[in-house]
Amino acid sequence: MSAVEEMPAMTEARSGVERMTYREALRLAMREEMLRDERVFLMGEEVGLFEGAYKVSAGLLAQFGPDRVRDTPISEEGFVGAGVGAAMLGERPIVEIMTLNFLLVAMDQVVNHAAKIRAMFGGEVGCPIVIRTPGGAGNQLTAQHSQSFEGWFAGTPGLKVVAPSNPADAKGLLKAAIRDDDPVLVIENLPIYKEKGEVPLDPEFVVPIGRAAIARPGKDITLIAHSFATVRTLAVAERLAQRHGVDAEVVDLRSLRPLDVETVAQSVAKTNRAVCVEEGWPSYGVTAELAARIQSACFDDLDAPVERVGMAEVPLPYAKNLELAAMPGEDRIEAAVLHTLGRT
Amino acid sequence: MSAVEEMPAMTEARSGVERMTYREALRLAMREEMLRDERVFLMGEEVGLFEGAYKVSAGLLAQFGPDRVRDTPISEEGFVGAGVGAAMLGERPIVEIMTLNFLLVAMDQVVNHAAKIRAMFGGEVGCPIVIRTPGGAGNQLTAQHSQSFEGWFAGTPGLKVVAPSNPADAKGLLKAAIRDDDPVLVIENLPIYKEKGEVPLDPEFVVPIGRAAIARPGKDITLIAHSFATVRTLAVAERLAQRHGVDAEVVDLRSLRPLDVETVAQSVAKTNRAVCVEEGWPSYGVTAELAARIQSACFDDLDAPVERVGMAEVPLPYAKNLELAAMPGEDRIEAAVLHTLGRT
Amino acid sequence: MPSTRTPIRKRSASVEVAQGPVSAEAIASRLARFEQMCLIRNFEEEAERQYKAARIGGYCHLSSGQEAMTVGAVQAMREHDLLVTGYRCHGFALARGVPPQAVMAELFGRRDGCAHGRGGSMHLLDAGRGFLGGWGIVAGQLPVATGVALSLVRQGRTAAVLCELGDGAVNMGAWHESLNLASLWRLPIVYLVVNNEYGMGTSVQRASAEPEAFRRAAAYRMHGERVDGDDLDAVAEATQRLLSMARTDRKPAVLEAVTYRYRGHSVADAGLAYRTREEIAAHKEHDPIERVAESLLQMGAQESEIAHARERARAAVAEAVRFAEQSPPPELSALAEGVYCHGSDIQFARMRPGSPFGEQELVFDAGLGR
Amino acid sequence: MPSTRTPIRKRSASVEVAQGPVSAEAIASRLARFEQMCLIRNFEEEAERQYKAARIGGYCHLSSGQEAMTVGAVQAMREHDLLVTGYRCHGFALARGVPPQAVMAELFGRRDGCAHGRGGSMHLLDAGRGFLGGWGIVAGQLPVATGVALSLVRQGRTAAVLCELGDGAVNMGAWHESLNLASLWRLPIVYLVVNNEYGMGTSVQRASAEPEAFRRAAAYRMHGERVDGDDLDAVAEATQRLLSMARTDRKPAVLEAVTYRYRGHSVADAGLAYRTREEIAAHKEHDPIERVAESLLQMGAQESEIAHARERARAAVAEAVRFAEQSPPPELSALAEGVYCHGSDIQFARMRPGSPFGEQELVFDAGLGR
Ligand SMILES: Cc1ncc(C[n+]2csc(CCOP(=O)(O)OP(=O)(O)O)c2C)c(N)n1
Ligand SMILES: Cc1ncc(C[n+]2csc(CCOP(=O)(O)OP(=O)(O)O)c2C)c(N)n1
Ligand SMILES: [Mg+2]
Ligand SMILES: [Mg+2]
Repeated sequence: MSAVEEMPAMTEARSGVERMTYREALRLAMREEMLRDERVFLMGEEVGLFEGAYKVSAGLLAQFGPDRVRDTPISEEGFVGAGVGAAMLGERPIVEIMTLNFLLVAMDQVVNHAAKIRAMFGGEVGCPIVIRTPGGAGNQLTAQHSQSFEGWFAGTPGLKVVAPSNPADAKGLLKAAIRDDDPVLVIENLPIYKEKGEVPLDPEFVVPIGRAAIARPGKDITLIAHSFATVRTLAVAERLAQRHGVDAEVVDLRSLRPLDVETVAQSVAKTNRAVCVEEGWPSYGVTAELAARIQSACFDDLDAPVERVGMAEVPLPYAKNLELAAMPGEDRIEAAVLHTLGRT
Repeated sequence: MSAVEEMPAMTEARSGVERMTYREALRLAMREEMLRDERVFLMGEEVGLFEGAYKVSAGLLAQFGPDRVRDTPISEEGFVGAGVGAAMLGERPIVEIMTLNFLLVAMDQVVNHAAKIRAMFGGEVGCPIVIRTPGGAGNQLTAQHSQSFEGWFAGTPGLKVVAPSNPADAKGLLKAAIRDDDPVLVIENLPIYKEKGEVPLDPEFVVPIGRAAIARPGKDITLIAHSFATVRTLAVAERLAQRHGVDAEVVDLRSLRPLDVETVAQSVAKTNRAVCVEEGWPSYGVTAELAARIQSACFDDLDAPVERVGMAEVPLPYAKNLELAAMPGEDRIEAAVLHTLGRT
Repeated sequence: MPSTRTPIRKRSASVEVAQGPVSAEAIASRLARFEQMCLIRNFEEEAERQYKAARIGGYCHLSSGQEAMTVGAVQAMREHDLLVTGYRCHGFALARGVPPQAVMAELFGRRDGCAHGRGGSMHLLDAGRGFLGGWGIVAGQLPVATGVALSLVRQGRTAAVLCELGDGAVNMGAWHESLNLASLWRLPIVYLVVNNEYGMGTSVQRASAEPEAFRRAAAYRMHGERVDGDDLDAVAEATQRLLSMARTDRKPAVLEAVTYRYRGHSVADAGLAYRTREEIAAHKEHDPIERVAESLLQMGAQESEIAHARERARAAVAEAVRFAEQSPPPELSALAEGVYCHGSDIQFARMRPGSPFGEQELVFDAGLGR
Repeated sequence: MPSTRTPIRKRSASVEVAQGPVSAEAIASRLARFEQMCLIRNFEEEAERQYKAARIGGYCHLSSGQEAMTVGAVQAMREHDLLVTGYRCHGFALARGVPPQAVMAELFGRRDGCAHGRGGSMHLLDAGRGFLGGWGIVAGQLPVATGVALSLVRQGRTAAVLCELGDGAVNMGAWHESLNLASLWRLPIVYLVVNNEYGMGTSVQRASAEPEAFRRAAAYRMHGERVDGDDLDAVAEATQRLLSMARTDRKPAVLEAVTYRYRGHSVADAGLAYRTREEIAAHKEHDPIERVAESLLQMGAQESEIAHARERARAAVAEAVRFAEQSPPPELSALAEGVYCHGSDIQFARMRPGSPFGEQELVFDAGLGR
């Protein structure tokens, strides 16, 4: 593999951790997997020359060339489908969609094609595609650019869906997704791209799909979130400890399909209270599934109804004050926790 | 209006009820509204000359002509969007999508356009479009043609979503949808098209959007469903009464957005137990939202966890035996009810 | 190579045959094609009977009348070329060599079906024979096939993709995006537009602002041409030439084959609401199978050889039905098999019930949410 | 009318002016266009400053360099014609007569913005002036605009739609489906392809197998042509002619205007990763605004008149900023206002909290699910 020879540093066994951004961690995951496996290639709008609308793929075109870092026209349906076809033939395409909102024009290829292939053809052929795309809101991107549809995909049998909330998971889950033999949707997040954290350098480091993490252990209440909502929730947990003496446990789902119901239920069985948080609209969303699961699994353990916090159920408006009010900010999460604890 | 003059019978005030199929009730609703309001027109694949893939629009082309019953090429994204644009200019388009599965290629027009217009443009313009489409499974239509995505739309602010389970509601809700000033998705159902029921003939009969119905009163347990799941559930309720002496109350949601949480909660507060049923996959589906709402609204009333029954979480296989096993059949609903009642 | 205007159809009962003595091999090879065409026709007729006897369910789309196009195009494929089609795929599967038994068993929803009873009529597949499905969303197979062509390039294989679609599919956005990608990236793919004059009940004229679909190739600086789809040789020649261009020069192309479907859109459609009996009858007068039979006679084949070919085709279909009847239905306990790759049960272990690996409990012990 | 091959661009510093004495009205009218172009340029420059001062947020796409195309096309519209655009819409809104105050207030997210602070830079709208948005999904506005044209026909209005899109948008499926519908149904619409050579960082050549977008019209038997987008008169003439064909004969068309954007894709993009400073500088040498200024002088306008027009444009932008600053932000309590039509609160009454009409409680009293 010529790229390897050109970049000897990359092949040295690396270990330890390094502090880097979420975006850099994703890039590292792609670079490592592209070095490891020639079948892996990246395609999407502006991933090459422009180095990614959010610079996730910076440097990859220079390293791997235009066949493996492929700029596409603006035609999500076409190139997501092309990824599906390539995957059927044994390639390992990573398809970048500029933001989750644009996946709507390619829904049919994801839900009616990628997700169906293995089962519909009797297990005769698979579709190991990875679709990477940032969801989330903030920064006044307005109604058409601020959505979180991850629950739709997580409710689609045949797909796997992961949503890392920090740099280490970003690297580990993306690598697991690339190595997985099934279609995996990796939901990234715009506000987290710049966040920093320690990331293991071992090229064999992966985060298994289907396992939630206890992001913060605690005993008084369980807060369950994914992606940027985890970041918000962790901040709220600190606030709760400092201001209210509440010791909250935070479960970071990491995978939405499979959903790690066991870890959630074990936590709630211990704390007896739960608040679920998501960036998107709660009705028919991720927190709906969580609350439904928890009430079933922990019926006798719950001391209060499971609460849900999400985006106000409106197309996100532009004006900063409205946008802020609509988002599931720390104040709203905190209030929901205190309410669930009977503190209000 | 020339059509009126040609068909004087249609303008006579009609009253009473008539027994007809769900499909005929939908047709009657369209015919009445097209007579009432010149802005109403129908478009979609095969709605004219072919009289509808499922014959819902039979006779309408002959009555109203090709401008008001407009056959389209196979281009769902194009003609759903055309409906959106026409609605912005004050027309009342009814867009038929042959089955819900094909709406995936037009998701962007529904979710990112129709649903956003009023809010995104500050209330300056509306989008009174109706999108009619049958969902559901059965009859071995296989993985790409057997899906129920209604929860996705019901979770989208800006849309309204209704799903009638019987001929009277089919007429009344479709009429309400056509008269509504917002985009409304009317989810019909393949297996119900042929079902018969009494339908009010009064052209002013409408079923208000946002109101669930008590389809069968009862006191022992609440069963909540919509569309074809209601039909199944009503049959199970009879079975329960006969075989097990269980008096089940059946709530037919009718609207999914707005969701009539009050009616559901009042029923569960009375029966203390609930089973939610849907045709689609339960994870992240309609029953997730229901269970989440019920545990919150009826926390102190519940004597058992809310149960959910839906399609097995697989792309629906073709073979009849597998298909039947995967569907939320009466046996599975009955078993869930008995389990919730502690009878197993 | 510029697109050239060809007449919409040039049907004739008589077939031009190369002058001079015809070799025995040429006759044998043509007889084999003839037998394939008969096999497809018989298969479709049998499928309709079995459907009406409720042994086949779902949507069932027949291709009677389209046999010359089907066999001609597939005959032009090489071993390593790949085939992708829409839902009207029985004929393509058979032409590509998928055993009629495996196809019929699939239609019956049986374990020995080529998709093990999971796919049914619309979702046939035989990866080993280079047939990658059998897809049900109109034009949905186009981006997929385009991606298959992309991997051929990435893998350095000298092979091409033949992607079938209907005249109705050319109005979908997926057509546009796929053709643009194929041309921009110089992918080895031939889009075979089967123009059978209707998409369900809508004639080409009522659906396409440019009813000569092959002309749309020009919008991507791509070669396009039209061929009489009921002329076995013409289809074979054109497909062969365009596939070879695709394989060798990485030049994608559109080939429009004009043909006609005798039956309704699917078995459930009588097919008369939008066309007349006369129209159908007129087409049947120039039946593509009989055109080949006549040409065989002209080449010097014996009546008996032709009759035997017909007979073998009939026998193969009868045998397919016998085989399918005897194949068992899929095991109920395997409902969730093949939904995810091997090893995924570990990933889903903490989700059940309500995960595909909880389907056993879910379906048979009843009730999600326990 | 067949599509004719036009050179990719024909820029020149000197502008051909009709021979003979020029009327005062002609000069005045041209001065007004000039002022509009200056207004747009100044507005965009001010928007960039305000963005960097964090008074404008979100995505902000500027159209500096594209003023001749914008003003020329909109000037050709009649009062009852309708305009639909993508997200790069400040210039179109201004050219259509939306007051700069209302546009700037929208960018500031204020109550007096043309979308009352709900839409921002990408979603300007002024239905009263026939401007139906301001849309953010690439090519998503095409089907919508096509439907708007359909209603013009249904309502028997003699008017047409002008639908703007970018060179990158022509590769989306929505383009294909929209053009097919427009041609098939003979809708009064002109698709104005603003070819500014790039879609974000991707040049037309790297994105389109047919880089001359207007040629794609032929795939729908539709008229297409190309015009120098930096030539105010050429754009106005072509747009006027095509809109008139659309209005009177129901003939849709594609008009490709070749121009250049000076700034990056959005304010956040320096715009240099994919093109050189030299390329930009070369384009600036033939600035469309200065081309009009020169032509005005040639027509006999006074230097002072030109200077005054520039001055008025600057003043209008300054006034727009003052206005926007003073306009209050939307009321927080009105968060859910305008999401649904009047009367919907009754429909949603039994859903709250978690319905838009429960947003008051939800957001300010905190916590869904109580
Ligand atoms: C996106 C989508 N829309 C609608 C359908 C329903 N449908 C199935 S086949 C068909 C007609 C297709 O016609 P054509 O492409 O000409 O192929 P043919 O059936 O003639 O082989 C339609 C509308 C579908 N499967 N997918
Ligand atoms: C469906 C979709 N994909 C991607 C984007 C992100 N995006 C916004 S603008 C743009 C480039 C569009 O280029 P062009 O059509 O040439 O218009 P221009 O920006 O040059 O005016 C892209 C890729 C989007 N908004 N919608
Ligand atoms: Mg056809
Ligand atoms: Mg551009």
